Amino acid sequence: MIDKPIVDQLDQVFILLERWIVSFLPAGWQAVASVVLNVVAIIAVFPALFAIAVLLERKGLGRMQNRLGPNRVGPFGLFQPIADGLKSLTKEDIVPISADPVVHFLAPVFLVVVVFMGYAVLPMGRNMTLVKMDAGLLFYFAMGASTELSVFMAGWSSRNKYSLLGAMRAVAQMISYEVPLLMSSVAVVMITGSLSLEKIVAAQNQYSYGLPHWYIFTPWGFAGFALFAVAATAETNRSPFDLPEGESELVAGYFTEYSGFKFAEFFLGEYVGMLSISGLGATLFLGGWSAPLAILGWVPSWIWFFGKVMLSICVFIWLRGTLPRLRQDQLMNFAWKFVLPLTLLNLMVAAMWRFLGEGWERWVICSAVLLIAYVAMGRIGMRHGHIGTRKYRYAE
Amino acid sequence: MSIVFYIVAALAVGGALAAVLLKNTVHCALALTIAFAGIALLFLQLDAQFAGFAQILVYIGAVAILVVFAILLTRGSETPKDGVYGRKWPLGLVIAAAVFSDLAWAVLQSARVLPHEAISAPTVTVLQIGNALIGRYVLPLEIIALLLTAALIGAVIVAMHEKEAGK
Amino acid sequence: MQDAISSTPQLASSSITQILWLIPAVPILASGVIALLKQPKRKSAATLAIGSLSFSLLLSLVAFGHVLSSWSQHASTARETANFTWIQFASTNVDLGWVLDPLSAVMLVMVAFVGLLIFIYSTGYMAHDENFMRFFCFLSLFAGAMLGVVIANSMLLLFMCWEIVGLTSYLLIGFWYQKPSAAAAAKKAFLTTRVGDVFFLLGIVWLFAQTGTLLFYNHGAGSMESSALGGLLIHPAAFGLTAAGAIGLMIFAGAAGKSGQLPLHVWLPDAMEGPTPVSALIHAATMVAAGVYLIARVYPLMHAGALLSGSTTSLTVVTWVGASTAVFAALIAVAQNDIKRILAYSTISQLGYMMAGLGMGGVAVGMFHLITHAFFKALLFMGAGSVIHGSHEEQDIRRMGGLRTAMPATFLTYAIGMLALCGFPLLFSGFWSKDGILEAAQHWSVARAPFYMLVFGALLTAFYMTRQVAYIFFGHSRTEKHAHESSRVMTVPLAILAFFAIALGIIGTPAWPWFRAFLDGHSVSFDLSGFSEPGLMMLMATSSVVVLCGLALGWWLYGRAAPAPEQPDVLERAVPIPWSWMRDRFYIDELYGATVIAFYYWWARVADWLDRRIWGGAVTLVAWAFRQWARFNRFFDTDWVDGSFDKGCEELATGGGLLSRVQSGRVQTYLRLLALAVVVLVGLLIWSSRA
Amino acid sequence: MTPLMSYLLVAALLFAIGLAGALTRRNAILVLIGIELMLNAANLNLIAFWRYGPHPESLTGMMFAIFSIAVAAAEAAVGLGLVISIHRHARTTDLDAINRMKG
Repeated sequence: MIDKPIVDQLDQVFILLERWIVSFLPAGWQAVASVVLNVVAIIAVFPALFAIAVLLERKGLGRMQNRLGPNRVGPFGLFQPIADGLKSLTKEDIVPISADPVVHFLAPVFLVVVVFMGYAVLPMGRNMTLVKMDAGLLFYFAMGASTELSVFMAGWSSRNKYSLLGAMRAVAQMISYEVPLLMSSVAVVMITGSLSLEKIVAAQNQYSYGLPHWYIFTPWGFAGFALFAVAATAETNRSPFDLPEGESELVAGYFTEYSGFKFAEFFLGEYVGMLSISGLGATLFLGGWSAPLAILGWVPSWIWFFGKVMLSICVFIWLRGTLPRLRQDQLMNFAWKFVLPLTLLNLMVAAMWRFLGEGWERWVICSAVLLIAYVAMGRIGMRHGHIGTRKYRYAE
Repeated sequence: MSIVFYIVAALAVGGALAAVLLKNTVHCALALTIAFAGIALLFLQLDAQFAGFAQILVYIGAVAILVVFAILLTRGSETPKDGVYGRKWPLGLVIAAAVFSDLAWAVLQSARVLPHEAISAPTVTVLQIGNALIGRYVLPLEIIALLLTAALIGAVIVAMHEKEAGK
Repeated sequence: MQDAISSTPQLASSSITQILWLIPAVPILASGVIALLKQPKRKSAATLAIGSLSFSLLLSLVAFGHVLSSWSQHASTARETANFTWIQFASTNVDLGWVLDPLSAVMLVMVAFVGLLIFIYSTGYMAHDENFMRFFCFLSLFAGAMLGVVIANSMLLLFMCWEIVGLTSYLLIGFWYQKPSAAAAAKKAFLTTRVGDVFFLLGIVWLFAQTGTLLFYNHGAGSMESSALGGLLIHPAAFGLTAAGAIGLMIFAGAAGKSGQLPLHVWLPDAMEGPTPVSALIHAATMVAAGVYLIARVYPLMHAGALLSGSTTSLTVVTWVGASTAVFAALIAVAQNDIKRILAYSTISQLGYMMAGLGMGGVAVGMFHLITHAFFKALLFMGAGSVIHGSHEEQDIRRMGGLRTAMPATFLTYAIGMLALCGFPLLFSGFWSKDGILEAAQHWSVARAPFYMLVFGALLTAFYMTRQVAYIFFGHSRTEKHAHESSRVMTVPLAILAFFAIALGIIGTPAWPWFRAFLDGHSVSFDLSGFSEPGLMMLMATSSVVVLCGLALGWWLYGRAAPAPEQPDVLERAVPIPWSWMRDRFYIDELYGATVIAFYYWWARVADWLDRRIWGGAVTLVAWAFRQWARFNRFFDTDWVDGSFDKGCEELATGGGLLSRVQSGRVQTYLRLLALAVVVLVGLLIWSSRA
Repeated sequence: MTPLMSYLLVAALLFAIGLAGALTRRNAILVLIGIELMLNAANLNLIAFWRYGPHPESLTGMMFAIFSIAVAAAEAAVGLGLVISIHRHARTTDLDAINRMKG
């Protein structure tokens, strides 16, 4: 078996590195320095991931749509993100005259700031969280809630019908899906008994017969994760819910009037938001940095965290390639009449789960309740939806 | 007193002033969010973590958006032609000043009584708050639940489009 | 009517007493029916009236027969009464009842018989009058009432009928009400009799109060019976009179009023305005007789406690009044020119005689003269009626004359009547009845004066009757109107009455004093020794001489040299002053006019002044006071209460206005107020905690 | 100047600013904003007193603040709903014009 300390060292490599660097500085400055260092680390790592994600998305979509995707720049198109970045930096930054300059400028900045604030509490690895906060989840959601404001600022400041309309749609969508997002995570909090993400991961980091205690392997956990996933995609305006910047009718949604670097910032904000929400999803339901199998315990924890994040990014991309866009009212109905009730039900099931005690009964009951509710809500709730086969009308 | 307090206080007061004085209503709303953020920071500085985050989540997340929505719906964004301030605005100002002087006077007078040194920061965990909510403050909690649902339904009905109601 | 028959101790009440009440009831009923008949039923009205009176006459005769038979069997006063209680107050009973005794029997027959004759006479006399029906209605009502007075056993029933008699006399005197003089005369008659009746009523009430019963004879408990009289005697009344005496005088005042005695005689001469049958029936025979009958009926009361001299003060008063009336009336009669006025005054003087007879000689003497007078006075009146009728409604004797040949039958019966009235010796009833009175006057122990007054009266009576006959029948006619004899329906009753004027004297002669015995209830037998009473023959001689002198004087003055039509009267030329006094009735009317009437007017004015000034003033004063109070109330109510209330409301309204301005509807004003309030409160807090 | 007094002064200032906003601004929404500010000032006060109070472990101040935040949210929702309905009827949010509730 590999030596324990090496694994640990590998596991804690970043922390040790940071401590090593900070030790050079005089005592007074060390605290500040460590903080700055951490922040710098995050700001460096996640944009990189962003670049990879963008590349992955364009290559993946291409492959899905039976085409190659970018392969000109660098081997297999690997340097495409760098090219994009350079392109956005060099592009002219046009600001419409009628636009409100201050708000126009502030919108993307505010978005990026708020999104990055979210990473402060995510546990990327064993004791690799920037701020070990007791109400970490609450902080995360507080920051998450502010993004809508920046979207609105963008939409309104550009004094453009389409952008305003797009902003309104985006905000409405994000608000209506924020509630299920919170509610599904509340289930997890209820079971672990604490808002701090470290505790949640710790709770999932136990193994029985080699299988991890991830929440996803519990009925309410699985349902919760599914609903969380749906809410997350809606929250980041991705794939089936990407109505706001639906190219077909709203050009580019709320950031139509943006160009150049501000456009890049919005793009960055969006993808980083996606990464952070998937990170959260991983920590809440997929055990964060805990290994899938007991035996794989030696692998450093952060690898598992980033692996899960990239996995969910692939799922996002996969969703984008396959599912059609939902109409606004369908979207809203889906949120308020299907997802929210189910999450509330999930809360109840989690409560039952917690008080039924060990044994197979609770598995059966919980899963039964959830299945029945899902089928009933689906059939009854969606009956008027008649998403039938598409009928074409040819011009006579 | 620490520099941070002054900065944050300045942020909050500045935001509030901007929210009150600005011409454009949307700018006021945004200034308001800044003020909310300032106040949240003040909460955090007072080691009331949960309150601070709740403040951010509730106010910035919901109320600000709500205000903005209201502004857009009522076409408040166009600057009104006949001045932003109400008819008898100086009177309002005077009264506000009077109130402030009262409050300030009260605070200054009671200087002797107020504790000077900052007591050790109480470690407040969410668990404690949870227990308090369910234990000692279960009644307020239920009432708040009721209040929120009523407000939810009430707001919807009040703002419902006249056509459906008028039918 | 609860018919409690109570028989006198002497006789069980026979069937006749039971139905005695029918005698007055039938004529009254007849008058009712006549009143309801339609106008043109003249014949049926006459027959109905005469029929009803004849029925009453028949019944009276039966009753008379019954009394006669019971008198003859028991030789004591046969009295039967039928009494019943009309109204019952808490303790006292108001009893009514009727009595059948010799006195009432005689009167019943006399009234009914004379009434019937007059009814028959008046059918002829009133034939041309359009109010024929009304006349007979009143007449039968009068007859009924008169009969009622006669049979009454209770003072109340008597008084009631007495009043009805007074009413009918008013109605009949004022029969021709178109003539103002008739209406005035009727009123005069009514009022003067009322004066008398007031005293009469007071007497009744006093009697009732004292004796406790209204009935005269009620098995010993009646007011005229010894027990009640005893009680009355011991009660002293004013002026030394006993209660009995005082009551008696009061009742006599009523009688005087009705019978026209001295102070209250003024109405009788004026009553001649009525039609002659009325005068004949009412003012000769019956009504005026009612007064005398009343005194006869209450004689036991007046006679109660008679001292040794056999006369009480009340009877003395009656006598003096009667005697003075007799002389006074006779003097006036001498100077009258109206045929009926002379007869009226002669009636008054004869009534004076009756009163004097009652006062001195007792019931029998007075009643006998009443009966005889009724007959020949009725005869004289009806004779005068036929004379007036004959000479076409001419009443002034100076414009008549020589009717001896024109109306022989009337002349003959009138002459008989005149002689009976003067008391022509032996043959005529007047002589015997006047003689009884003079005899009683002679034996009257109290004083001699009345005897001489009555003798002088007899002289005057003879004188003025011969003057009247001379003027009417002797000499030559002084008018160009041609007189004609009346029809048989008028002359036959005259003849009948003439017969009785002569015949009635028989029952009262001293030889056979049947009438006195019948009334006093002791047996009688015919023996000439009656004349042999000391001084009787002397009395009869003197009265005859006096009468003959009167006749001679009269014939000497008027008979021989028929008085010229327009010249003044012979006597007037001889003694103008006393003549004018006598002609003007000794100015009694003017005297009354000056005193009573004047007083009355004065009193009316005073009352009017009082009424207008004092009571009126008081009322207006009270009204004024109330108005002030009302005005004060209004002032108090509106200005003060309402005023303050309204002002309060106004204050409220203005306050409300101010307050409403605060609710300006603008949210910010509310906020400002709120903030201001906070500031103020905090300020207060600070200020208060400053210490 | 004790820290508590400074917090209280800041809260008072915020409250006065909110009140001034509410009293002077013409637009209804800005009045609501003013009110929100006043509510926040109150919360700040609460937390300040809780923090510097005798025994902060009893959590009363903080709990109170949290409940007040919840209520304020509800109030904001209803208030804005009202403003929107008023706007629909009166076509304006100018408070001076809206005086239909005049007494």
